[in-house]
Amino acid sequence: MKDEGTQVWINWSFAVPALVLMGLVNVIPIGQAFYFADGFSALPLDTRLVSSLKNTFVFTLATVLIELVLGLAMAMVLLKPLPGRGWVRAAVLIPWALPTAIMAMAWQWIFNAEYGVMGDLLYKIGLVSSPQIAWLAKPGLAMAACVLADVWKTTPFMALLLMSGLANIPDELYEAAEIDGAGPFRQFCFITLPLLKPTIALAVIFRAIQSFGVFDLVWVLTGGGPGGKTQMIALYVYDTVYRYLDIGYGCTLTLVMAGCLALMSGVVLLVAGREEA
Amino acid sequence: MRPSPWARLFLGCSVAVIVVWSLAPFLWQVITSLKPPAEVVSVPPTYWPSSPTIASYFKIFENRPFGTYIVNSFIVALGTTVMCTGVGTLAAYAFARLSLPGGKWAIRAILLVALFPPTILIVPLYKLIKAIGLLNNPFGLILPYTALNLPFTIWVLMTFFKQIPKDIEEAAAVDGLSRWGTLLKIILPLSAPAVATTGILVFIFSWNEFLLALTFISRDAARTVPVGIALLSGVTIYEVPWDQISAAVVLTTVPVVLMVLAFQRRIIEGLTAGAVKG
Amino acid sequence: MAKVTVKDIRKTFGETTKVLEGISFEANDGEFVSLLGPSGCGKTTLLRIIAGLEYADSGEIHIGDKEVSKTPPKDRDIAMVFQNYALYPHLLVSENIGMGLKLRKYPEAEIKTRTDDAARMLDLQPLLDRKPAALSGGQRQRVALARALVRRPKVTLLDEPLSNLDAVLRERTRGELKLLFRKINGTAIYVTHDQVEAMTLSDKIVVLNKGRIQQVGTPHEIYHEPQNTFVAKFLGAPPMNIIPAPQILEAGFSPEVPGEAKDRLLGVRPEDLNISVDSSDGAIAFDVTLREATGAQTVLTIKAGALELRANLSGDWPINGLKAFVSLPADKLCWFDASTKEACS
Amino acid sequence: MPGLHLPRLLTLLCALLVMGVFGCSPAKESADGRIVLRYLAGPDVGGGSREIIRRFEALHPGIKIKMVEGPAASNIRENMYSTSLMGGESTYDITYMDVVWVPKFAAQGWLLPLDDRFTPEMQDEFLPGDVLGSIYDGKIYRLPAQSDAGMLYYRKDLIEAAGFKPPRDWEDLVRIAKALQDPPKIWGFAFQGKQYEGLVCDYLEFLWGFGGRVIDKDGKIIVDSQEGIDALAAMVSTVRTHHISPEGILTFQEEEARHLFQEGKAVFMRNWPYAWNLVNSEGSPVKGKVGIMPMVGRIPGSGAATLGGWGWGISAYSEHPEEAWKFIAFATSAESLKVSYRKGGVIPARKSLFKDPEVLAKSPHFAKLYDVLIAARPRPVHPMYARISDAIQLHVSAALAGQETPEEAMKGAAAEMRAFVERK
Repeated sequence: MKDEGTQVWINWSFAVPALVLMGLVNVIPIGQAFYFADGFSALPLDTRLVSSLKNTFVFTLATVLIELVLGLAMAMVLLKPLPGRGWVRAAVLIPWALPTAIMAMAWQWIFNAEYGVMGDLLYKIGLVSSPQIAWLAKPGLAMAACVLADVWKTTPFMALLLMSGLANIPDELYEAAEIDGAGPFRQFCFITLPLLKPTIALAVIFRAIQSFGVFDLVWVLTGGGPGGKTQMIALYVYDTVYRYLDIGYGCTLTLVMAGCLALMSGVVLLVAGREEA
Repeated sequence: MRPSPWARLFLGCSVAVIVVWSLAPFLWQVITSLKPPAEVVSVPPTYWPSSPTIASYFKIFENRPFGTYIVNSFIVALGTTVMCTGVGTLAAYAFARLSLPGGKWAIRAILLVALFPPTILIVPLYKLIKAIGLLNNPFGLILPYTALNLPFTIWVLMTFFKQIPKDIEEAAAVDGLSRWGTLLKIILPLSAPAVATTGILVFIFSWNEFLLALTFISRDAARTVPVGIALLSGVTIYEVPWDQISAAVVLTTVPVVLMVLAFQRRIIEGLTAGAVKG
Repeated sequence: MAKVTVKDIRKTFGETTKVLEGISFEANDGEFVSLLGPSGCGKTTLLRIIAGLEYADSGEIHIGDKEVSKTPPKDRDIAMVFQNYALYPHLLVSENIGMGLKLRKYPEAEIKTRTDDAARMLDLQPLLDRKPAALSGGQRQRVALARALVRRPKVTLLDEPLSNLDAVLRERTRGELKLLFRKINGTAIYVTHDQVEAMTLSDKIVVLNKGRIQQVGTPHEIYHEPQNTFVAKFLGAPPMNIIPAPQILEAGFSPEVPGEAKDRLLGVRPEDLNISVDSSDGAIAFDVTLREATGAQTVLTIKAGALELRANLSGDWPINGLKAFVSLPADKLCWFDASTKEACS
Repeated sequence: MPGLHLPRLLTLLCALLVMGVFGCSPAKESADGRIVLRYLAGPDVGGGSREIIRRFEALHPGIKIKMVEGPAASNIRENMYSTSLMGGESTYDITYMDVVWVPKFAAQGWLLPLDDRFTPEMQDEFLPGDVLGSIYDGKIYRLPAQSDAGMLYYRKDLIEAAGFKPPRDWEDLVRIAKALQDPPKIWGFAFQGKQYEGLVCDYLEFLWGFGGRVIDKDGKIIVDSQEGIDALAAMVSTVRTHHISPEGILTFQEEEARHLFQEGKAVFMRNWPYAWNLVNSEGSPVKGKVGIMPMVGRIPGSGAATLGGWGWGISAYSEHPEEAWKFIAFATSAESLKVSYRKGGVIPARKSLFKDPEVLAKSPHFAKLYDVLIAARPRPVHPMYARISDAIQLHVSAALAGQETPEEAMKGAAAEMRAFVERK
């Protein structure tokens, strides 16, 4: 046995490759963000910041909530023994497997006012009176289209995470509940949800982080339009840094963004009622 | 619990809905890829190509070295997956099981790092990758992809490792396994579902990443699929060649589906083996 | 097989929680030694220190002629059976059993023979190709045992291996365990809080309480010559009667008290009391306040003035026997110091 | 994970890493000792650029030109250049730039001034707008290669059949469009209404046509003048009051407009010259039925065109500016521009080619196109142009969507510009 100090070093050495990598790739740039941040006085006057934050919050809230519900349903269905379950699971993962930047183009085509299949389908079903629906031209619809495309893409991510959580809930608990006379709904409320809480918290935090930083999808699908109604904070940061070449203010915006995320994660952890660390 | 016929019907319908929901936009790509270019923009859209053709699949290979792109994407995605799960497993194990003074703070720092959007990282990363001479090199992508996926990987694996009973590890120590051996022969196989799950997610992330791949790779021979698809061109620079893009999307999704199918057995096995109880 | 020597082991958790305060004992070659004590007495920690899963703050462990205090578990040539068995869920039963051998690079063929031997010894042959999840509790326990024995280690360490079994299975397995260890004649250290297991299985018992050794001895010595009141009370059901000597004298008994009566406690096992329905010479009359018959035995709670005793006699006690006449067995009395609670010989 | 040996795998990865580091470092000189110059451009449709490079390399055996083909979307290429130049490194010796990048890149000091090489006499040989757009703060940074300007496409056949003449001003256009349209079968007017750079080009044509400007001579923001508001009101009226444009116009880029027009579903279209060859291609329903003219304004003759177009610059970080100059001078020679024109239909930035008999024989419309190009105006030349553009995009789009009145929109855009543009 090595003495305790050495042992601690050896233990830390397991984490070293990961820490070094993240240090190089994440921490240095983040440090630079703090160092270069500038133009704080412009923040309160920045109407575009306010509106993009608002849009991003709406987008994040909508996508994460819908994905959570759909993902949970999906996960529960996919855990049931089914013939051809492997294929079903692979099929479900396909949306996640398609490149966002490319799929966003496809969505643009699907939502196209003239040639789009979405309008045509709804028209054929009889839900709308004209196949020409300018999805991406109307603020509400454009946001809905972004949400739909994102939900479609990332629900499998959610489902996969929740599936591993669900699989860890012992069957005996359900059996016990059944003996106690709890129906499926009560079983869900009193066993599934509470026991899944840590997994849900984890999934929601990571999804919220991704969703809050949404970039490619909206960039390609709407470019932030119409009238800036789908302008997201990450697009704004990107524009500030790469188009306006205003790195200082871009860093400031990033810090604002990270602050919002920290706040959101805090809320999720608080709601989930326990910290995983 | 024997499901009633109604329950079975409900389950069947749910599965059908889920599969249709997941596949429909993709199938639309398949159909589009089989249409001749002119039909792609027809109004109203046709739901089946009037004269199906696979010309677009040949066109993408004429237009661009797609075979090379696919190989590159594979190298990058596989490299990232191996590196990320490898490095992530080590770290997660250390944080979950070894005595690390200050480990709790490190974990919080890792989560904090995940809060910063990758968009902002591009310029400093570009400088870094340039400085170590990895532009146009698959490792120029593997390194940042790995780092970007590490917080998530570590978090998931750590949660899973914590659930494995400690005395199994002790039994391994008595049996003669070192820390390494325990990690490789006991912890990893037991965590196969978690490792496979994160592996799939990381693989797909790396397969799809666009911005970094676009910025760090300028040599055509080193490019990856999503950038390659964005480079497909029509007759003019304004024209978007939908038929080819659809064909490329379909074509490049196939390897991912195969990958998922391969991994997916592990997930089922792992999840249904009664896992780590008793 | 080898002798295990434990020398002055001390262990503190955190800043102040003293778990072990200077433990020393020996397990001779081929001996079956139990570490017995109530929960929290430090017995499991002691076992883990012997195994090398934890390290003592000070003190030495010798296995055979080797000082192993700083050796990792794998190099101590020990085997261990865990309370929850700790089988590898992802491996087959045969692989579970053979793991230790494989890691020590035994040839395939030998691993096979030894695994089969161990499996035969424990009736596991039909289960070799299953995974632990497909086994019952008793079967898992036997796999854990086989995994330990197959290595023919210098020492086998067992951490309450029977505690997760039901009563019937526990008793049967206890018997099997005894036969098994007698057959292989291996050194074993066995942690338990169950006195019956300790008594029946062991060649030697180490009684622990609050991190200190209370007594080391054969089951017979532990039972009949307890060195202090803790050991006296911890073993035996119902436990030994321990009464201050003055109270005994007051009740009319007249044993030969070594030393001052006020400094002494008298210990007498319930089954050693001479008790009868009929009065006889020198016997003191007691009121029977409670009679608990289990068929083979009857436990009586009897009272004379302030003095209350429990007596255990084989066979029956008449229902209408409201008086009991008791005399003390002069050769089976234990005396303890009233202040130190230690035995005085 | 049986069979998978992690330490061995990690060793392998490390080995690969080391190999990668030493194997793939981008060399400034190719193996045969030639100087390598790189530039980034869109997909080389038609292969014109490759042809020019081949010719150049044959002439200069000591220089190798590497064209990095980037995505067709020019904003992505702009960011790729920015990323590299921000890093202060010389991946790209030569920059192939949109006219609007010039002030931004030049203000950052990323470009080499070309005044001593690109003399005023030489400048005279190019279209004036393209030259003007290449100048920032009195210095010239770009050698124009490709010219581009917005113009009005119209359905000659429909207009003539109904007894109209091509529109003389904006009101005229609205009147004809309303008379001829029959939505959703055929719409009056198609343009670019998505929130992106193209929207600014379209708006500027309205703005100039209505006598307005974004920035006055002293650098003050005047986009919220009455002219600016009227121009936007006219633009908005197409969707909101006159309904001569479909609601989906808010998602239209060049190709959406072109498809609509080409399928015979629009009477007028504002677009770039590239659409000409396509709408007149084999199988196009409107082949031979299309006319072009400069965009109309508030009064006859006030129409303006937004200048697009591409040209060459030299990176300030290049180690071989002399060789770079040789190449860009070669690439903008009349001969080379003709190659681009022949292979990819690229509109040349040199005046002489519009009088070239071979060109005119193949593209008779170049005569009319020349009038458009010669009058085309560059977008505001300002280092913060991207901010200005985004403010216009956002508020014009909001006005088109009916979320803001034209006045609110222009006031909002101006306020945003003042907050950030004048801050710098």
